[in-house]
Amino acid sequence: MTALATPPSTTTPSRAKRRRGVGWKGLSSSDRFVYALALPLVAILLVYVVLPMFATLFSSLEDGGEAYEAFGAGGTAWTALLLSVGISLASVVLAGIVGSGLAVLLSRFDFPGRRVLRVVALLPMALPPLIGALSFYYLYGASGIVPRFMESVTGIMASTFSADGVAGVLLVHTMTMYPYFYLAVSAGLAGSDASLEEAAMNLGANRVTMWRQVLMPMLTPALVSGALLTFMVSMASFTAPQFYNVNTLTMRIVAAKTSGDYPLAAAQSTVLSLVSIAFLLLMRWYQGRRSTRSASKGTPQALKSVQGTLPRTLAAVGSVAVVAVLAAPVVTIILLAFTVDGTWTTQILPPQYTVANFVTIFSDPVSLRPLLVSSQMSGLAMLASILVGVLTAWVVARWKGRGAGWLDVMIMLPWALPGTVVGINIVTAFASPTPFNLGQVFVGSLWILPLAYFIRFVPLVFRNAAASLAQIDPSVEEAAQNLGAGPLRTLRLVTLPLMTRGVIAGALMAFVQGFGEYVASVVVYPARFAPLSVEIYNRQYANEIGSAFAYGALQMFAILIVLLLADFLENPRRRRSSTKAASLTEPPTRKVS
Amino acid sequence: MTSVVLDNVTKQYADAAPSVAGIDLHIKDGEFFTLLGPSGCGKSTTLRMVAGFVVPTSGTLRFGERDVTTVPPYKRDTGMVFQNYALFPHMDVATNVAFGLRMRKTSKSERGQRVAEALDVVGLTGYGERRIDQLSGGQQQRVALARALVINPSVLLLDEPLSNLDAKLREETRAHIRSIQQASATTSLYVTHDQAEAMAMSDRIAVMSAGHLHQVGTPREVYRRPATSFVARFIGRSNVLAGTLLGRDERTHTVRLSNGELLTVPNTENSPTAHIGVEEDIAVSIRPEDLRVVSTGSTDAGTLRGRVSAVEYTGASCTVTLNYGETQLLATVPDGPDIPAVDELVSVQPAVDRLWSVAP
Amino acid sequence: MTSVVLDNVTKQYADAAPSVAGIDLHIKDGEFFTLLGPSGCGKSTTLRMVAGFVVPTSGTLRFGERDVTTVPPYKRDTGMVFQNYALFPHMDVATNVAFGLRMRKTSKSERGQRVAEALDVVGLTGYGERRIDQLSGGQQQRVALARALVINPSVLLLDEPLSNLDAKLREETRAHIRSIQQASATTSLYVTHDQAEAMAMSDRIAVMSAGHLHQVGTPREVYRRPATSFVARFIGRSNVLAGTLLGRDERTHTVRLSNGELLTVPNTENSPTAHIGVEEDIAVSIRPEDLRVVSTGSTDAGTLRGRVSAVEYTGASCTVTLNYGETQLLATVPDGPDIPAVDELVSVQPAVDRLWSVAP
Amino acid sequence: AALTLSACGLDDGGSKPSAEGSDAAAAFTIYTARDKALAEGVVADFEAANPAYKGKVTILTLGAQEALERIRGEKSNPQGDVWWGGTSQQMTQAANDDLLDKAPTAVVDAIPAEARHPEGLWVGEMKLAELFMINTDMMPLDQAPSDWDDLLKPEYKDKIAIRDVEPSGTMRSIYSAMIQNKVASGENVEAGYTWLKSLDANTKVYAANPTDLYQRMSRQEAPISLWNLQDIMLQKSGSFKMLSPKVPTSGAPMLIDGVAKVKGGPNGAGADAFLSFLLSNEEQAKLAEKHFQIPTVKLKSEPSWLAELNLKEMKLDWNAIASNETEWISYWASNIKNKG
Ligand SMILES: Nc1ncnc2c1ncn2[C@@H]1O[C@H](COP(=O)(O)OP(=O)(O)OP(=O)(O)O)[C@@H](O)[C@H]1O
Ligand SMILES: Nc1ncnc2c1ncn2[C@@H]1O[C@H](COP(=O)(O)OP(=O)(O)OP(=O)(O)O)[C@@H](O)[C@H]1O
Ligand SMILES: [Mg+2]
Ligand SMILES: [Mg+2]
Repeated sequence: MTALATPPSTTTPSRAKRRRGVGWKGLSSSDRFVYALALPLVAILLVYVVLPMFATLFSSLEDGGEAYEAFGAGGTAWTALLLSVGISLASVVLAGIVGSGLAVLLSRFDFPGRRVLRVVALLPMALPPLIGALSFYYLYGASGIVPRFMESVTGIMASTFSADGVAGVLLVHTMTMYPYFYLAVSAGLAGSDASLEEAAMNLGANRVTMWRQVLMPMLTPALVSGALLTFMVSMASFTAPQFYNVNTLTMRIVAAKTSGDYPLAAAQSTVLSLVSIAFLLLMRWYQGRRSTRSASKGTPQALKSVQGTLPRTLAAVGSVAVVAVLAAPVVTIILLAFTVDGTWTTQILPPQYTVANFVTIFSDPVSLRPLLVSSQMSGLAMLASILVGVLTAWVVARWKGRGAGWLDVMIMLPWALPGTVVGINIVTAFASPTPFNLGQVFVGSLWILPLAYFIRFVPLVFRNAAASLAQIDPSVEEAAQNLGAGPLRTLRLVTLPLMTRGVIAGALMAFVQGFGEYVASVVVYPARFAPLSVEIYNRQYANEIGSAFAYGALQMFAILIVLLLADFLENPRRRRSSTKAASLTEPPTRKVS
Repeated sequence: MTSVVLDNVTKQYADAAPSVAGIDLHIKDGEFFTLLGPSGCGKSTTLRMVAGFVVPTSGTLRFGERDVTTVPPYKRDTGMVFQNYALFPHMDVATNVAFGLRMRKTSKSERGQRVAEALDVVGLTGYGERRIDQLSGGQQQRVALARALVINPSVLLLDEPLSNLDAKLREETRAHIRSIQQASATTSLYVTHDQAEAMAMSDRIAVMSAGHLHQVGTPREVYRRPATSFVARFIGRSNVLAGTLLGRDERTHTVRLSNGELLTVPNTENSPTAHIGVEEDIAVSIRPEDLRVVSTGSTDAGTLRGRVSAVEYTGASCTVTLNYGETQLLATVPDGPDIPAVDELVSVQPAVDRLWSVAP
Repeated sequence: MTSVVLDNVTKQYADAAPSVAGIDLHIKDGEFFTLLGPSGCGKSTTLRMVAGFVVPTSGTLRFGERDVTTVPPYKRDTGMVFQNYALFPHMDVATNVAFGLRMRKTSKSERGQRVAEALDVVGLTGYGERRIDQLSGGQQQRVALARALVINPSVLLLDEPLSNLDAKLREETRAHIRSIQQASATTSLYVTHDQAEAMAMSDRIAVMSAGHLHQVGTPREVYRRPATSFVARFIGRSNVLAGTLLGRDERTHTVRLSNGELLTVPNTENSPTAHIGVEEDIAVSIRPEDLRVVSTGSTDAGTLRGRVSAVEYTGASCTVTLNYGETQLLATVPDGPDIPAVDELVSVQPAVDRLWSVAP
Repeated sequence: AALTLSACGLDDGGSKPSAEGSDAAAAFTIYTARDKALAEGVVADFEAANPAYKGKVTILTLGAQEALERIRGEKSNPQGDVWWGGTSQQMTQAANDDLLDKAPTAVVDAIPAEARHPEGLWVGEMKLAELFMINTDMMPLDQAPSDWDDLLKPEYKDKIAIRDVEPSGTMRSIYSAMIQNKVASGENVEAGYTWLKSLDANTKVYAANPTDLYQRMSRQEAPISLWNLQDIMLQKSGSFKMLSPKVPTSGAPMLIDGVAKVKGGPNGAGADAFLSFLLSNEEQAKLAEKHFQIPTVKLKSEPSWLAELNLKEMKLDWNAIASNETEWISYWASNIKNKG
């Protein structure tokens, strides 16, 4: 029988509506899962990340907020703040250019040696903090290799070529922070929808325009991730400003502490993190304005690398040059590891070499212990960061409504604070059992190190994971659920594998940073288990530069192994099945539809 | 293996007009039911509510007696073919297809066998190890289909599953889908924009427009006795002529067309125009194939005269377009020597028993 | 506004069989040319080579006299509708459509106007500020179409641009595309799997299978005089009966079917079976609409007799499937009282002048 | 926290004293900013003298500021017992924050009152003489400035490298001392600022940390610096033979570097034992001889190297310095540094 439906009318269809409220019942199951998962995450973040950071806020208010007056217009703190922000913005731009450019070169152009270059490009991330700054001094400082070489060639005073002051800081920042962009953009490129590029070119956009108008905007999550990490870390950067005597806010914080004015130091730290958080919110808002999820139907075909001899040759030459510059500090460290202390005075290159530095290290029976401590502790922290970071990224991405921004701020908070501040907050929070730390006293146990690394570096995993997620079409998750996979399984079998690149990138950064972490380590590390960075610091402090650099070289060697391992882990399949070079930045498959 | 009931279901995205506006559907156990309607009318949204990805703004959804309105998708045992395929790009073809079976803990050997069968059904034997991005569009769509079929779900949901296949493969595949569906008596909800497909496969069809249901019925009912002029126009080609109801008796309506021409139109019980009163607006629908080109010069009563504006060749026959007053008339002419030429004046005669009156 | 020439073009992905195997095409200036073929036969690959995204493994590609084999896509001035839409998700609908104009530095005011026109053509007026992920599948496809049309390219490439549209909208849109194309005389290469669409729109059609060209010709040629049994089967429904060539004269072939039945088949110059010798295998093709159900019991010579195995309702008519020996015969019967029932024995008579012999 | 972490290749992770027999002395921990080798040497001596503590002393090397912050953070559950190495200012801060405990009375009594906390919450271990450090490869000692005011001469422009002042307890003290010196000689603070401004004009570079300073000096970026005697002597006898001390004729400010017992540390007894040993005459004599230290305790005989130097102390009111340091240094940082 013809079941006649009411002919459509323009008025509202029916009165007898049971309107579903926004309550629990009205949520779709995946929404409910998001909120259910958010609870424990919020708890973990609160206890282990956020509350410890509140110590700073409280102590800044100890003298009734008086400390904030230092930020009155024209004051030292105010100029320092402006300088910090300026330097951070410049660092974002410079690191962004270098990192993204390199990512493009190494993932979109195919030329011999690309694989090796990919790993080398990551090495600057492995620079040990103090030694790293020193290596820049030996390279570009007033008496460094490059200025002296230039002097010997041109006869112009070496100091005219040297990087100093703000320029020096920016140099160090660019060289050490571009990996935040490099890794994020590489992962983003791997997940981008190739057909969009084709569409743009078909409509008449040449490569440059296509990049500017389509790929870059599509890479927004990756760029935002890189920009955020860079901005925050350069706001909190201390070694470089100290080295080049630039009076940033972090310098003010240290000065305040040295003079015993703890409320002032806390107030300055708080302002610093507020600026970082403001930047974070700005970036979130910016990213939220545009959708970057591929809306294509089906899975687009894989994009091939750029062909043609000329572009490939240019890319190869360009990359080699860029990488030479980037690897220079690393090489310098190795050079110094073999230098006889005190002999390198006025020469361009060290005049005398020795293996004594390594002999010293290895003749000590427990010399490998710092290496073991650092690797295991940062490994452990990395695992925890992956768990918490990835889940939080997922929750933030799938959260509908307001709370997402708060979660984001919560997890990024430690990244926005200077390392020492974080370290001290952790010690304060976990020194005695309180309800806020769930009765856990970590101070004095080996647990404190991975905890500190976790707190400091979970933002890295989180940001990168979030960037990858932003490219994934939720309909594949729906497909998995439709086929009977519950939310957790969907996450494990579908979403996670699609995020692999971002997660690996973030985890790598977290591990490598944990490996070289000094500022927080030194205030928390348990006696007898000095991490590598502390050992390096001690050698350097004792003016055993040679063996400090030898340790630094060992550290980089260890990290190099990890990088190679990660590279292998990521593409084991390709290795077997394809002749195409595979690596960190090569898409095994396209991310989705 | 369960009926699907939508009870006054509405879905409204943000501040827009509702995408689905209070529809009632009762899909019987084992029925092959099709949602048909123009692009953007809310078909996919309805399907996604049945699958559980979209929670209705209001209304209830039942599988049999079970209220599933807020049951999560993975507990509904529905198999869905997504309009955009939603294949897992990190898995090869076979792993994609095997996914649902893995979730159901099917043994490995059985899994292999069923996957092979399913790939065979969609004509992709030998493609098991291909990466998804190495497939053509149609091949991807077929993988999506195999993935949904292989799990033998209790409700099968298909969102334009054949849109990217060629006519031949589409016919083969729809025959396959139909026979699998009949053998397993799986309740199926099929979304398509292709009326021929809907006609050929469905037990019943629901015609939607702008979130509303216009008609639910068997293919023949929908084609022959459209409830509204929208349905008449949307299902196949149709000529819908506006007019006024002059009078009615039990078996006929008399209608005056806007140009004064009088038509006698059959009337039935439950006519969708029963509510239309004398001297009110009404419309008359007639299919192109029921308009016979009688002669190039006839002016008989009951014939409609117009000038040919286009002739379109469609293989088996030609479709002739006539300018008839303000509107256009379509008439199907078997391919042959008698095809009128453009600009010729022709008369067409409706098959009287095929005239049908609809709400304007 | 340029011709497109493919000269012995091959594309082979990695170690698989070539997706496109040495095809020659000459698409004339201003022609509307369609590639038709089953899923995975290499249509999209061919199109993508013309657009410049895929570089042929061998062969040359010319636009007019200009060799464009390795010219980058953005210097080809082709407008393409992608099979997967490839809309820019970070731009709204209007910005997507305006993209190509911006690349061509069209003035802002002209741009706004042309975008509005293009959106109007595809029926999306008022959707300009929507985000892409707020559109239904069919709406997305229409945006993709508008984006390609608006730039007035010198070669228009369309990869199944209508597959997600409903029949009505599809017909409207194809009429639009056709009229735009004719008005601007833009050389167009159209990929579709829908033979009706191909027939209705194209100046010429190329039928492909597994990377090879089977036939290039006007719609009527391809439909009426298929070159191979593949073409006969693929373009519309066809009954292809295997047999042996008994003899031929200038105007006819005599063919013995495998069950012994004799058929007289018209022959023409340039017959695609000219190379088949007497007593060699040949096949005879006849369209379902050219098979008339003559009676339920007739055994006249020239009629084919079988038992009805299925009756499919397609709106205007019914398609009856007969079991005829090993094979099946399809016959179209106008809807009405005479439709045979399943399991009935019927005879069908081919329209003699519509029989056609093809390579088996 | 019953959580223990066993990691491969690392033995027992807890640093807490295990509940061994009460007869054996319990383990304790020293936070030290001293040179690692020096600290290890002293601890070895200590263990030799007190066999009960053999293998029970843990040394944590870290900067003085880090040590302070660590102790501050661990206030509710102290992990260290001894804080060894910090300026009197840093030590006083800690004492004011109730972080320190009284040293054994015998130890306190042995130290002159001006070199310790009034209640003995910290005690000065040694005096750091602040004088000139000269790279003799670049500048023979006789061409080097002979007194503080000589530093301001135009001939030394861009010949001076300074360890950055603000983050360094030592440098803060020196700079404050220069201002206090002006004040003491009847001039005002402004005169001190002017003096520092002229010094800044002659300063070529501020080094980020001590090592950086040695590097820059040895690599001949500048021949002159202000530094403490002990470190100069240690470098001179180490790999930087070109570095030599030069005593200003008007005398060198002497800073106190101290040691303290952490309040509520896990093993106060061990801390007491260590402090007593460290500040014993014998050990101090040894440190003085071998590590160029100037002890606060009275030694029987002055070490030979010190006698050669003819070191003269610049008398200063250290209390005045302590109370003004913050203000002076932040004025210097914002108004003088890099502006001269
Ligand atoms: N990147 C690739 N690597 C390997 N094989 C490919 C790749 N892209 C396409 N193919 C194969 O090439 C053949 C032709 O693909 P193409 O996309 O041209 O098909 P099509 O005719 O457009 O089909 P459809 O109608 O299904 O879209 C298919 O068999 C496909 O699997
Ligand atoms: N997430 C969304 N936000 C806002 N509007 C939406 C959203 N999803 C769909 N719509 C709108 O709801 C309407 C119905 O969409 P739906 O996808 O159900 O259409 P459809 O009938 O499946 O069309 P098609 O045949 O084109 O796929 C459309 O007008 C669409 O623009
Ligand atoms: Mg849809
Ligand atoms: Mg295709």
